[in-house]
Amino acid sequence: GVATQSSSQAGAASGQGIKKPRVAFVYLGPPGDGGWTYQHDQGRKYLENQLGIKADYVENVPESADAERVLTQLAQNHDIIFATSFGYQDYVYDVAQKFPHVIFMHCAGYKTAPNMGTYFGRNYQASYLAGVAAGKMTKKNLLGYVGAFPIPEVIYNINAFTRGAQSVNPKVKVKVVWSNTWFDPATERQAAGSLLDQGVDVVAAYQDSPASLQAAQERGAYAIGNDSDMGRYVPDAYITNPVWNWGPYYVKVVKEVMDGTWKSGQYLGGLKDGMVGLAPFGKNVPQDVQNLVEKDKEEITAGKLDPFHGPIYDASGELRVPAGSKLTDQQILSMNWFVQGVEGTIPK
Amino acid sequence: MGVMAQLLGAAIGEGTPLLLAALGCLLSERVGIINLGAEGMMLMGAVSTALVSAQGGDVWVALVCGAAAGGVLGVLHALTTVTLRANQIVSGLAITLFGTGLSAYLGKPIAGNPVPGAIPVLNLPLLDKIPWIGPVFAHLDVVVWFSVILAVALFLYIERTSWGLNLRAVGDSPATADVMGIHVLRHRYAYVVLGGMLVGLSGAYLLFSTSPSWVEGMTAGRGWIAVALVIFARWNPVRAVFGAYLFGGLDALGFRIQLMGTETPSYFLKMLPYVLTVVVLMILGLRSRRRYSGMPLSLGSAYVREERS
Amino acid sequence: MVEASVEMRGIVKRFGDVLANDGATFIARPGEIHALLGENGAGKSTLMSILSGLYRRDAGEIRLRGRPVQRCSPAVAAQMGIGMVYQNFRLVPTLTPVENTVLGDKGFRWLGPAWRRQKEAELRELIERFGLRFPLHRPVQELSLGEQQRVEIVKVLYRGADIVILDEPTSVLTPREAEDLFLALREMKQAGKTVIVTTHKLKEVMAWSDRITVMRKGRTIRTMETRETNERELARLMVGREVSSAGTGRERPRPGGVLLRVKGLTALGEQGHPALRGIDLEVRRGEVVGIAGVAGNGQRELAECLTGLRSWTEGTVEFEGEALTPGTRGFIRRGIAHIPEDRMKMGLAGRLSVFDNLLLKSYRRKDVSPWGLLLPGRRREPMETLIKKFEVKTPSLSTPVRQLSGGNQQKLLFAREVEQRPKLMVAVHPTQGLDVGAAEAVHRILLDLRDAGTGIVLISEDLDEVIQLSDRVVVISRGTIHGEFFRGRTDREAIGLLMAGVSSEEEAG
Amino acid sequence: MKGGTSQSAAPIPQTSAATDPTGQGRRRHSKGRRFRVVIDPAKTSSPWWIPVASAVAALVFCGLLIAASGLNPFAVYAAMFQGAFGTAYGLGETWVKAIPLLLCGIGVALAYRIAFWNIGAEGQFLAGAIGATAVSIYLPHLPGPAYIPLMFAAGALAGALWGVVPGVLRVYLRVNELISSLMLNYIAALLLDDFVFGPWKDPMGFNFPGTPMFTPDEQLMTFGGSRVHLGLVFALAATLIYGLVLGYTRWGYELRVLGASPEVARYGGISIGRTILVVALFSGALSGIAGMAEVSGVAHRLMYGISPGYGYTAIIVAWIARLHPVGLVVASLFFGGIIVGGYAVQTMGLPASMSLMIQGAILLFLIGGEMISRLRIVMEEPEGHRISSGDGVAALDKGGDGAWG
Ligand SMILES: Nc1ncnc2c1ncn2[C@@H]1O[C@H](COP(=O)(O)OP(=O)(O)OP(=O)(O)O)[C@@H](O)[C@H]1O
Ligand SMILES: Nc1ncnc2c1ncn2[C@@H]1O[C@H](COP(=O)(O)OP(=O)(O)OP(=O)(O)O)[C@@H](O)[C@H]1O
Ligand SMILES: [Mg+2]
Ligand SMILES: [Mg+2]
Repeated sequence: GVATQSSSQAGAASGQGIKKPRVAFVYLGPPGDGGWTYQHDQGRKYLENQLGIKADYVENVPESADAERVLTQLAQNHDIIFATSFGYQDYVYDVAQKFPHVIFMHCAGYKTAPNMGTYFGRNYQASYLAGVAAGKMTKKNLLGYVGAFPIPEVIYNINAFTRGAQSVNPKVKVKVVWSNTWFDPATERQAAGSLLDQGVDVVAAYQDSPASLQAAQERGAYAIGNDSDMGRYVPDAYITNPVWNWGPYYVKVVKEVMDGTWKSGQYLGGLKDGMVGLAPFGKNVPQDVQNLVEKDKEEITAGKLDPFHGPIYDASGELRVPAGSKLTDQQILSMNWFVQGVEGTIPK
Repeated sequence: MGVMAQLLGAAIGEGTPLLLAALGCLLSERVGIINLGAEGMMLMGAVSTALVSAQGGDVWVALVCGAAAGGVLGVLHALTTVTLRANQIVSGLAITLFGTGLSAYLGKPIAGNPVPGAIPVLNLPLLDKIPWIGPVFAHLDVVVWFSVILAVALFLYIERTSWGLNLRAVGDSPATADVMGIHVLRHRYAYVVLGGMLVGLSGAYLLFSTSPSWVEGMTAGRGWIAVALVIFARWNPVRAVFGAYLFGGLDALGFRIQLMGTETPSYFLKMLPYVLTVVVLMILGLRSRRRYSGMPLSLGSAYVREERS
Repeated sequence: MVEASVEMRGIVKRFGDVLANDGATFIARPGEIHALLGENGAGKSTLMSILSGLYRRDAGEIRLRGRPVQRCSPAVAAQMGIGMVYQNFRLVPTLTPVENTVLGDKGFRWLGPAWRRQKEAELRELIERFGLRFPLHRPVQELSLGEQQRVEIVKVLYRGADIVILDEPTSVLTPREAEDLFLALREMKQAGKTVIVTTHKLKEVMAWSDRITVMRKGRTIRTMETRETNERELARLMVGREVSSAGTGRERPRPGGVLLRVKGLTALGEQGHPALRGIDLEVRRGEVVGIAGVAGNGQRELAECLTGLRSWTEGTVEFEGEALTPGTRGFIRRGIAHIPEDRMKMGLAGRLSVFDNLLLKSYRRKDVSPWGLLLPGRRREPMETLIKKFEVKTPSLSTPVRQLSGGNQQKLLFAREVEQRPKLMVAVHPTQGLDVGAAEAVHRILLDLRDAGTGIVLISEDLDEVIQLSDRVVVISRGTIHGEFFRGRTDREAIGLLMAGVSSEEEAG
Repeated sequence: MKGGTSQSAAPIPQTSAATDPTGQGRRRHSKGRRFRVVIDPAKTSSPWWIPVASAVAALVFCGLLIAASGLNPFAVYAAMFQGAFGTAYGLGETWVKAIPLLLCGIGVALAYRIAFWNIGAEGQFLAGAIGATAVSIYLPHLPGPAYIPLMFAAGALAGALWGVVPGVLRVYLRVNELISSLMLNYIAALLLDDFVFGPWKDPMGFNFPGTPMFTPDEQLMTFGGSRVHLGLVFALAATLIYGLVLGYTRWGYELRVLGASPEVARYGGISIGRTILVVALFSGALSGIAGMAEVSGVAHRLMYGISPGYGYTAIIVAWIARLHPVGLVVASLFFGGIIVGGYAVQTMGLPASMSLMIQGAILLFLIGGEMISRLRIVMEEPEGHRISSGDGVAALDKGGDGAWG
């Protein structure tokens, strides 16, 4: 009954537009995680407000067989489905085959279909800027970075962060620890604590909880978060952090669907279109640092600066990117090495 | 601070919630009731604390409410296992499921909001002077001191006071306790609930000490580690202190090994507490058959007066 | 006339469907040793547990020193001066005697060295006064049963009981220990306490009590002065009719060749202590060998060794000329049957049906379970015949065994064991808890088995039973076998001496 | 003599009926009878409808919570039911969830039959999944049809290994299996993480913590366009075998005896240690097969978070089913339905946590109901009151009396 039911609907992917599309989001975590899912949920709310439509969501959907079912069930009575985690990719792809009239938007993936598009952002651009700020703020030239898992997404953000810091402070070093969890406040805090014990005076974290930032604040260090504006948790220590801003993009996609102009493709946002941004600076960040960051931001937006332009040496001193060239998107998305200045290990 | 001091500090930080939860489980196990509901109790403790804080509640009030929430689940556990004599394992699992679900449900409106307030740190003047480890002890928060003092106090209470004697009797031989005029059911209720409160407090403390906001599932399995810790400590509160810091220290050690640039055996380090617990049990098993392992003799079984065992 | 210190009237107590007390009346006075006499299951323990506040009576009236007591708990009873030593001791095994004694004391107290010294002094005083010796500092689980009992008594005295109840105190004691106990009891009586002792041993009752109340089937039959009665009358009152001896008139076949030969059997008991020390024993086909002795002298361990349940450290067990190794399976296969001491603990699984319980010894046989398949339908008919033959009263084959009465449970057990056509039968306390009718049936079954050529090891505390049934009686004491008495030449006196005398000799040494 | 002073002077609070000024003692009993609740030792199991009634009571309880959050509980339950059982697709999905629950459920039920408290089904499930995946990783060039049998064997074997450890520890070292099996759950989960984040990570997977996709040869066949896979046959076959073995074999009989009383089992010549080991082995193997079926039938790869706690839910399933084969099928479908339906009603605004809460509540109500059904109300006999009505001795009354004092 699945196929017939969907074919009886006005096909969203058929190019003829839908007045009131029914939208649904699939979340990996709870919207209250204060990080990744939280930002998507902000985007969903923005969408609801802007277009006056209702957007459903299903939370805590593991990247497993459950995802396929949730997607299938949503596809039966929705026109657009945003699947907001990389791990959903194969399930989205399969379900998209079965529901040709439903539009699927998959976050962070690379598989597409006529009714399935992908979207993601170059958040490393923002990480670069955060690195610039950190490089200026550190007194000991020692930064710490708590990474969730040694996967490219985290690695290229660490690298961009490092390059940003080095651009203003060549002596700076970045120490990395892996927490091996996306979300476990106590463990993240431990990880941050171990960095602080090593003497870092800025802690950045690519984690879903702000626990590492809090550890930094308590020890009198500066803190940089990720995903969503974490300044409210640590007003004193806060520098800034890369944030996702999905709302406008969601509005854009849904509008296209309403107009019947939506087309499958791979969208990669960035600072330029605002999908990626930098949260407002903390109160203790001096104006000159802010100005410096703003300047770099403009350059990146204008395409004059690329965080991964050559020459780039890796941590072992080998030249990875010669001067004058830069990494391709593909190379960035599969990055598994650290740039020079990062002290840490990537388990093989 | 030296490396050892740092490690010790980290171990204490990570170990304190474990210790509180383990002491809670220990109390209930010492009167014969296994508490596998610890994870649910911790989460309920944490969410209640977050809710009270969000309403503008004072830190202490919030902590007390967290403990109370754990206590309520303790009552539920006592009701099913003591009064209704249900299987203690199944009841514990049910409480964990229920507590996990309910905490997520109750916490939804405040999930991700910063929790105001922090637990005051005690800056103790003279301790600073102690070489090596002094700095660690000079700036610990109130709950850390409370948990250690509680552990010692519980040890003295259980081993050296008349009420503790009654507690031990209930755990080792409820039938005897009963004829000696000790109200078995009341004791079991009291200590299971008290234990639940400690577990709840541990969740509350975890919230304040490690996470700036409530998010569902934030205990990340620490309730279960506490269950293991009780066995590791062989039902002795003072040993639980060392066990808690050891378990906490292993976590901290993992990060330090990483930072030394060694290829991380992080998963194996994380396994260590569990492996160690099993090893301790094995060593206990290897020892002479008649030696007293410390396990309360009536653990896991209900008592009803007029029933023949 | 002294005013009664305890007055229980019309006491009714039900456990499920069992009417344990059925309007029992019991009156005791201060300054007397009052024996409560009755068969197993008569309801003595229940009645006393009601008095001590452990059980709640369903109906009836209790007065203490003339004052009515409505409902009661052990704590309140203790406050009112009632102390009871339970049949199954109530001691916390991990605590020392001192700690066990003070359990439940009111108030919060620090148990420091000063407290310990004081309590020890108090206990020592009691110990001296009543002559009840035991080590003060070792956990109770390391004490012998006799010592544990003395701890129990001191515990009661410590709490200031002036009504002291002892439930079957002598069943775990050697005659010598029992003697000491009664000296202590006499001491208490002289201190004006009411001492109540439950037992089913007529001799003790006659020797030590002042007055006797006889119970039968939950009712108290009569209370009388000890000097105005005799054993015969008591026996009659206890069992409800004249006691006859079954099988006495039967012709006895001559025993055949040696079936079982035990040499130098040495084994450890539950607590790791040597329980059997060099047992030598021979059983022939068609012979009943009775083993007499005071409980706790190795009977249980011997029975377990002879049925493969317990492994021995030294010695050999030869069956039909073949040396056996421990392990029940081999013993069962060779045709050794076992009536265990506690049928509901070991012999029968109360939760399982009559059918399943009947299968226990035969399910492994090829004809019962070909290729490992056990098809219940196939066994139904033979089982029903078996039940009929042994007159087991049960609603159906699928009734859980726990719902059968004690006598029927025992008959069921016998039915299963006899169905195996055993070559050797090890029967421990086979008539314990049975009424006279059922006991006679059991005796008949045993003698029938013997007539069919089965060798029988009969272990019983009931000397009369042993003498009546056995072709040969040996005495077990402290884990060794003493004496050998042939049928017709048994000498109660000598057996009694061996049961007691040897052990006291060893004690002295 | 200390402590001996109080007895004779012990006050026996006493008010006689004639002087009882309030007359309360009398009025309390004037109805002639009073009720008392006791646990009936003769009732050892409750009627079949108790689990059902308990589930209903739990649903009512959760319904109140749902109503408290502003939703119509009937609508929610209806949508839940519709999502789980109302469509062919939903029903299929419910079966997909029920397969691991059923297999693990039988595994633990088997262990619980002999009171071996294996709560390690989760770890055994994961071990099975790891074992099956190892075949795919380390034996890439086998002939196609060889894979499924090999993976099945490897999954079962790995699960059995994981399961037998607590058995060995229990039998030879008297280690409480409850604790050791629980610990092994965590060890298995961490081991799995280590594999999927480390050596087994799909090199082409953009570092997604999972192995490469299984080839079609390594995937269990599915039925009729649904996701219901061959694991269903494993599960139903296991249920059937479980039922038959328990009821109609020598070994099943031994389990029954051992479950009823270890003493009796020993007496009857049943080797307790060996039986525990064998049961632990099979118990683990069944959960291992569940793990194999899940990776090969549903996920088609080993990955982070492969089990949303099937092993723990299975304990509940086994308990609710009272270890009965048919009950196991029903209970696993029921819980599969709750999980599937739980997601289905989220779009109504119900949080995901509700499904956990319902599971917990059902279990709590169930264990409560189970025991309550064994209670019996006894009427105290009037003559007992004729006697006692005179003197309401308050102090004695509150002294506590048995379980209900
Ligand atoms: N707690 C109990 N639950 C159920 N039935 C019981 C309980 N206690 C005693 N009974 C039953 O009540 C009856 C009387 O038992 P009781 O123990 O009072 O007898 P007794 O005279 O002390 O026997 P014995 O000489 O064996 O000690 C028996 O049928 C027994 O099975
Ligand atoms: N534990 C029990 N659970 C359920 N019913 C029981 C239990 N014990 C006894 N009964 C019931 O009570 C009845 C009486 O049991 P009891 O053992 O007191 O019989 P009895 O009069 O001593 O008979 P016998 O002389 O055969 O021992 C039994 O027939 C049985 O139906
Ligand atoms: Mg008795
Ligand atoms: Mg009887």
